[in-house]
Amino acid sequence: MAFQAYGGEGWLLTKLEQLINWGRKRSPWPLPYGTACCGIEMMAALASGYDLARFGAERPSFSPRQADVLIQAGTITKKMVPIFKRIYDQMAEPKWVISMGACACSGGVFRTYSTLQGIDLVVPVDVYVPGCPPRPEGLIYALIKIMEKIEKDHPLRKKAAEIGIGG
Amino acid sequence: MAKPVVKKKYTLTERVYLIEIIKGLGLTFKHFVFNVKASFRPGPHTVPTCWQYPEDRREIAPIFRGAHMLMLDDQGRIKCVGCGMCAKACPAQCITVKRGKVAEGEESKYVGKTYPEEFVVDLTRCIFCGFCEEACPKGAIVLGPEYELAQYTREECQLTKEGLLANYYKAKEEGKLKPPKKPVPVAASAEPVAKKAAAAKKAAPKKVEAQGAEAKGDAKEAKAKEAEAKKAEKEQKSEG
Amino acid sequence: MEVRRPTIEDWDNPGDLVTINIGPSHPAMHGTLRVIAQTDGETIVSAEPEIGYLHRGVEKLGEHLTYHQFIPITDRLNYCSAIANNVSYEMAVEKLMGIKVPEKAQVIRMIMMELARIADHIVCIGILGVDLGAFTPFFYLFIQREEIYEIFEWYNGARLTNTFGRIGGVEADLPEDFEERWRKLLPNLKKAIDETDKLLTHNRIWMDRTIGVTAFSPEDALSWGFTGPCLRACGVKRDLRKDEPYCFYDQVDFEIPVGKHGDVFDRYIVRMIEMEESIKIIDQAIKIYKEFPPDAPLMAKVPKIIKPPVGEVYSAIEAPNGELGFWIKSDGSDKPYRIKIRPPCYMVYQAFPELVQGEMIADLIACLSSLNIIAGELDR
Amino acid sequence: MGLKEDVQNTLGELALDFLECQGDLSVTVPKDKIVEVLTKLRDNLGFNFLSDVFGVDNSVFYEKLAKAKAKKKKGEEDKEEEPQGPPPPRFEVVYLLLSLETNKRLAVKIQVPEDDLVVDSVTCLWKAADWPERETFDMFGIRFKGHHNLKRLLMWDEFPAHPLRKDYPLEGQGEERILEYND
Repeated sequence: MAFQAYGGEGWLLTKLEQLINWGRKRSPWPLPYGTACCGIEMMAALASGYDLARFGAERPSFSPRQADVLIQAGTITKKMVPIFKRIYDQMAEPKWVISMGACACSGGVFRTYSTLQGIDLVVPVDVYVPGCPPRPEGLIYALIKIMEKIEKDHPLRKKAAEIGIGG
Repeated sequence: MAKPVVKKKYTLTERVYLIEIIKGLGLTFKHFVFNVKASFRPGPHTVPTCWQYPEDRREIAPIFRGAHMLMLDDQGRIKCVGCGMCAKACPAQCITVKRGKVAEGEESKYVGKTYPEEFVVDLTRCIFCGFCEEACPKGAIVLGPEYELAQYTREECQLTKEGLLANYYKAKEEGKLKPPKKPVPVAASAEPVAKKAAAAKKAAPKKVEAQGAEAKGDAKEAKAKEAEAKKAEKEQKSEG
Repeated sequence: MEVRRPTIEDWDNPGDLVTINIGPSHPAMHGTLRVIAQTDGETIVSAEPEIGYLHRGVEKLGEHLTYHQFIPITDRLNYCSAIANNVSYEMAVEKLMGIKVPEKAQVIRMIMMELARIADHIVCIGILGVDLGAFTPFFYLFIQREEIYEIFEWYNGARLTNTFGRIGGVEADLPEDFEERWRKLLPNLKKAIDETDKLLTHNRIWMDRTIGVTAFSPEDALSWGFTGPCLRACGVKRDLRKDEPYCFYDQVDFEIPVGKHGDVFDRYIVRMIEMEESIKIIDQAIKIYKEFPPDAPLMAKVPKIIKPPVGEVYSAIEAPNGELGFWIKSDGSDKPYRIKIRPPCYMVYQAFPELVQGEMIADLIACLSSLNIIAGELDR
Repeated sequence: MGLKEDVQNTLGELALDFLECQGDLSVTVPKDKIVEVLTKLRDNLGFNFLSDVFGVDNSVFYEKLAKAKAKKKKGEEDKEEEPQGPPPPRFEVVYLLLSLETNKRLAVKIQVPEDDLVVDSVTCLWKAADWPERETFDMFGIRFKGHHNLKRLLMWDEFPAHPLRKDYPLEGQGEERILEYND
């Protein structure tokens, strides 16, 4: 394979990774999982006015299997945890998670018996968006951050390490 | 069980169906033409097209409640004295303040004799209600205009003293510091509810029906009510 | 006819009927609602809603926060119209303490509440359209909703969860450019409502999908505890703004729209007319507002630490969804002993099995959207 | 004639206690007679709309009151010995009624002792009592006899406690829902 021949840092590999990242970066299809107040602001971000589609989030994918970015907007209660975990597990790799709003980030003001104190206890979170709820701009900024993160990713090298070649 | 409904008869245009559809399509087409025209209009984009966020930011209210900042007075001294009133008032308990005594030789940095040795705002918990701002006796903590708060880790969302001050410098540089809040006028005396209800009943005249007469009627109402309220007050005073 | 309610165990032994599970993660179930329905072909034989997926323990939290600190929590009940929740709670505490709210503050509350009502109905109608396949009104209406949120933002700095008002009054006067903004918004808002009306009301597809769907009789509705637009759609003329007037609602002139059958179409029409009535109310309220001098009091004299006397009161207002009430029991300390919230959605949604029985699966979605179930106040 | 007299006349001996607070009237009635009382109020006084049903845990209420009293009295001489009756029942179930004709509201309360947590269901009078009664069961553990579907409403079925009781901590006792699911 190419990365072995070029010592893992070769021109072809880098260009190929850049190409993949470019493709992924320009089409982060979101799974809008709005459960509470933040869902309303997320709708505002998706609707006319802010239009998240300008960033390639063209198609809000309500099926987890076709989504790349899980936008968790709103509280996850303990009753909801299995369902939420299941949705995350159903998403195909590569996947990213935006935790939007105070409730999703840490439970927020609801330090109670029924609220999950942050979705990062259950799934890995890539970007935290504080705010209760954040402005639509805040969510768009988070999506831009996700795009920056994708740009710095090394998908081929990761894959190689996974299957045990190239190191 | 749901109730059966006898459907009303559709009118001809409704029955033909195409006419209404064409009307609707015409309406959307009108919007389309309007939007295309508007996008050629010079100047910043306004409502017909979307706000092009990262490049062209929407104007936010000067009193917008964004990330916190620690205020400095005009001599560059930190206003906060670390009393912890904000932490007490916070419904989400997201503020941690540790009070410290100002060391000798550092008096020029702080307004009071004590200062916040540690000041952490957990932005992931914060609900931006603005109660800390209201509770602060010195006007030291203020919710600023910053709304781009997304971070990669939860630790980065902890706003420390340095972050709070950085927010202040940034807001000051951009000229986005909040205008001083006007004090809210408070009623002079607490009146019992029963009296108020009686007075309101007396004062409330019959509903104004005609559209044109509304303005006049309302004016009269208000005047009558004021007079009534004054009377009630006087009565109360004389009683007391 | 007594029908056995389906449970999730019916998955394993279905019999002739098919048990399907809709939600809680389903685009039409608004995030956190879940319905387990037993169907015979396309027809729903019985349905059982399962709630609690957004139960955040608000009532328990209320017992651990002070009276003042609970105001932002009420924002998060019905987040589409947070202001109505705030005012309802504040009025309950004021009643408990016997505080008289200055009249100017009441007018400001009234204006803001009606704006919130319009915003709430916009969300409801927009989503109803989206769920039934009519996407365009959603976009046209949401632009106007943004403008309403802008008014809120320029009033006290937040768009959605406003934390409006304080116990004993309001925290600020209306901004100077408020009326200018309202006048600027008004023609656009009216136009958007008109356009929605043009696009939907006489559209044959819309009519076929809404008229006669999940109709309800007024007797049933009252027995189930319906309030608000859903009750008015059934033909009962009940509105707390007229029946138990608060603020200045007895001095403004407005109509209460009433439906006939209580079906999805009637609920939609009632909400559409209510938006127009709200515009009327705001116009009149601004006139009343202008009569007050600029330095008229906005806050009653309230002690800094709120400690109501021992007692218990119930106070309700007409929120956009219906009667929103707070029952507060005080033990004389600075924290409420018990807060019970009476959310309007809760009562409406429990009639859901009876509403959708015998209808098609597609009608279930239409019914759900038209009831405007907000999970935040449903589960608290 | 006021509402209190009306209620007194209609209920007679069934009205045990009245409480008036800022114009809100509430009446305490015997626990076993709740269906009878509500039927009477509905048919004779026109309280034809059930707003809400909910429970209250009074376990620390009287303690707090006594404490506040003691604090006030501290400055004075020695405390007076108050007559020690049997401790008041722990729970309370409140029914909020409304008359659609006269727009009057009335709260009907019953006392539920901790060792007998069974109350007659009023779903036969108003269907609206369905979920509120389930919620009261969920949150306080009060059972409603005659309810057709009495199971947990807001918490999941295996939840071990009744969260709105006063002895349950706000942040819970570490209950978690099991994450496993079978695909």
